[in-house]
Amino acid sequence: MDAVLLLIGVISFVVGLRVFLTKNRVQRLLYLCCLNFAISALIALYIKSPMGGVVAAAYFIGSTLSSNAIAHTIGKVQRLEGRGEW
Amino acid sequence: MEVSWVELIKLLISTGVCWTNFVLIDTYFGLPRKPGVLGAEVIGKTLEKMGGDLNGGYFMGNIVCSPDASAGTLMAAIFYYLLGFKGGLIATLLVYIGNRLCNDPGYAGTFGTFSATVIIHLLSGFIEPRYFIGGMIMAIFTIQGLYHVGASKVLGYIGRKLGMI
Amino acid sequence: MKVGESGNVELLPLVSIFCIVIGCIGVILNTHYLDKIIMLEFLTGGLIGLIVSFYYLDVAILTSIVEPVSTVILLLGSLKYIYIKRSRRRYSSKLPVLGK
Amino acid sequence: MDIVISTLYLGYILLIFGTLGVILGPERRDPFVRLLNIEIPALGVMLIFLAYNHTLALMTYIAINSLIVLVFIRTIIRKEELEA
Repeated sequence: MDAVLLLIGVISFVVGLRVFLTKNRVQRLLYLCCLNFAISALIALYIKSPMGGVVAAAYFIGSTLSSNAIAHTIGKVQRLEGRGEW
Repeated sequence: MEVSWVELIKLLISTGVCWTNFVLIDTYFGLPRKPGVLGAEVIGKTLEKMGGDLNGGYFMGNIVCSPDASAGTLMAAIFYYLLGFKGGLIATLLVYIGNRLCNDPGYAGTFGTFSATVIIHLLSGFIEPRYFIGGMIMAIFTIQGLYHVGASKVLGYIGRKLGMI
Repeated sequence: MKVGESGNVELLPLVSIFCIVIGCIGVILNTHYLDKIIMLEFLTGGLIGLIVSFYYLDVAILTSIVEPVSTVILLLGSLKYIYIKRSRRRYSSKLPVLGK
Repeated sequence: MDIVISTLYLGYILLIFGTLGVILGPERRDPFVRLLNIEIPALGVMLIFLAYNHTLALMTYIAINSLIVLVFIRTIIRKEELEA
């Protein structure tokens, strides 16, 4: 285990704990984005062949798509609850 | 499991290169100016309410909601590590398709991937491509994972300094 | 988790197992719908990492393509459910006033 | 510990704790919360399939499990509309 793997492992553990402990929903989404970057890099470093790159790209595009949908729904729900309080 | 000083210096240099690359390209193509989708606007408003900067919040929301130059730099590093120089061109095509899926024009991601491929190819004499993967993770950690309010202030300051807001 | 020949510890299964355990506790303990869906996303990331560490690459590609479809369906359903529940509660809170 | 053994025990733990969470978890009267909780035992079954090397069963179960959500959500919304 060299410096790169050690760095990515420490970062993913720290970010995973912060996803669990944060209360704000938007900040939780930002930490989740950082964790997706780390897992995609770990997949590419674990499988040292071109197929691993394809898997990493597919995982990254899929997770970005779903976090886009989550952020859009957070906006819709905030608008709905704001209108409800009026 | 010992870590030598040479590896740390290479990691720090690659972190600086990746950070400069994607922040400058994203700022130049106008990410902090306006939110592209509804989710980026929500993230910007929330960070402004917490005491941060509005335009920096738009920048961070655009990174989360669509694959921009940050994702392009990571994909370029991964495909250069696996396939060599022509892997970077394949990564450019993949990022363009991903941008089209997320309802975005996609010039920032494509140009960022191509410039990252060229920079890694120029620097590959004395820094191996696997250090750029770690450097990119470290760069995205300083923006999205460490302290959001301070990061949005720094990004807004850079955007105003370049005159792109 | 696997200890190799030179004493190295593989990192991807360790991170994936950590994600799965934390995500399981988080899905059960949160009560808002969006928090639960964010934690479910976290859990699925751990599942894909564990599938990749078994070298089943085709299953991993299929999972990462199919999983956003499920998330989008859940999000649309939760949005409509929140809207229906809110409108029905407002209507039924007016109803006893009319009844008196 | 080997990765196969740890995956198998993790699947069993997820199956048991997920079922207890569906039965006894917080706010279990809401049908949507219960639908989201029931994803965890399904994922435990996926891990057990993974540990026994059943590739085709794993692939079919993942595809069907993400399509069955559509039917359940349609049912819950229709029930809520009919009761109102």
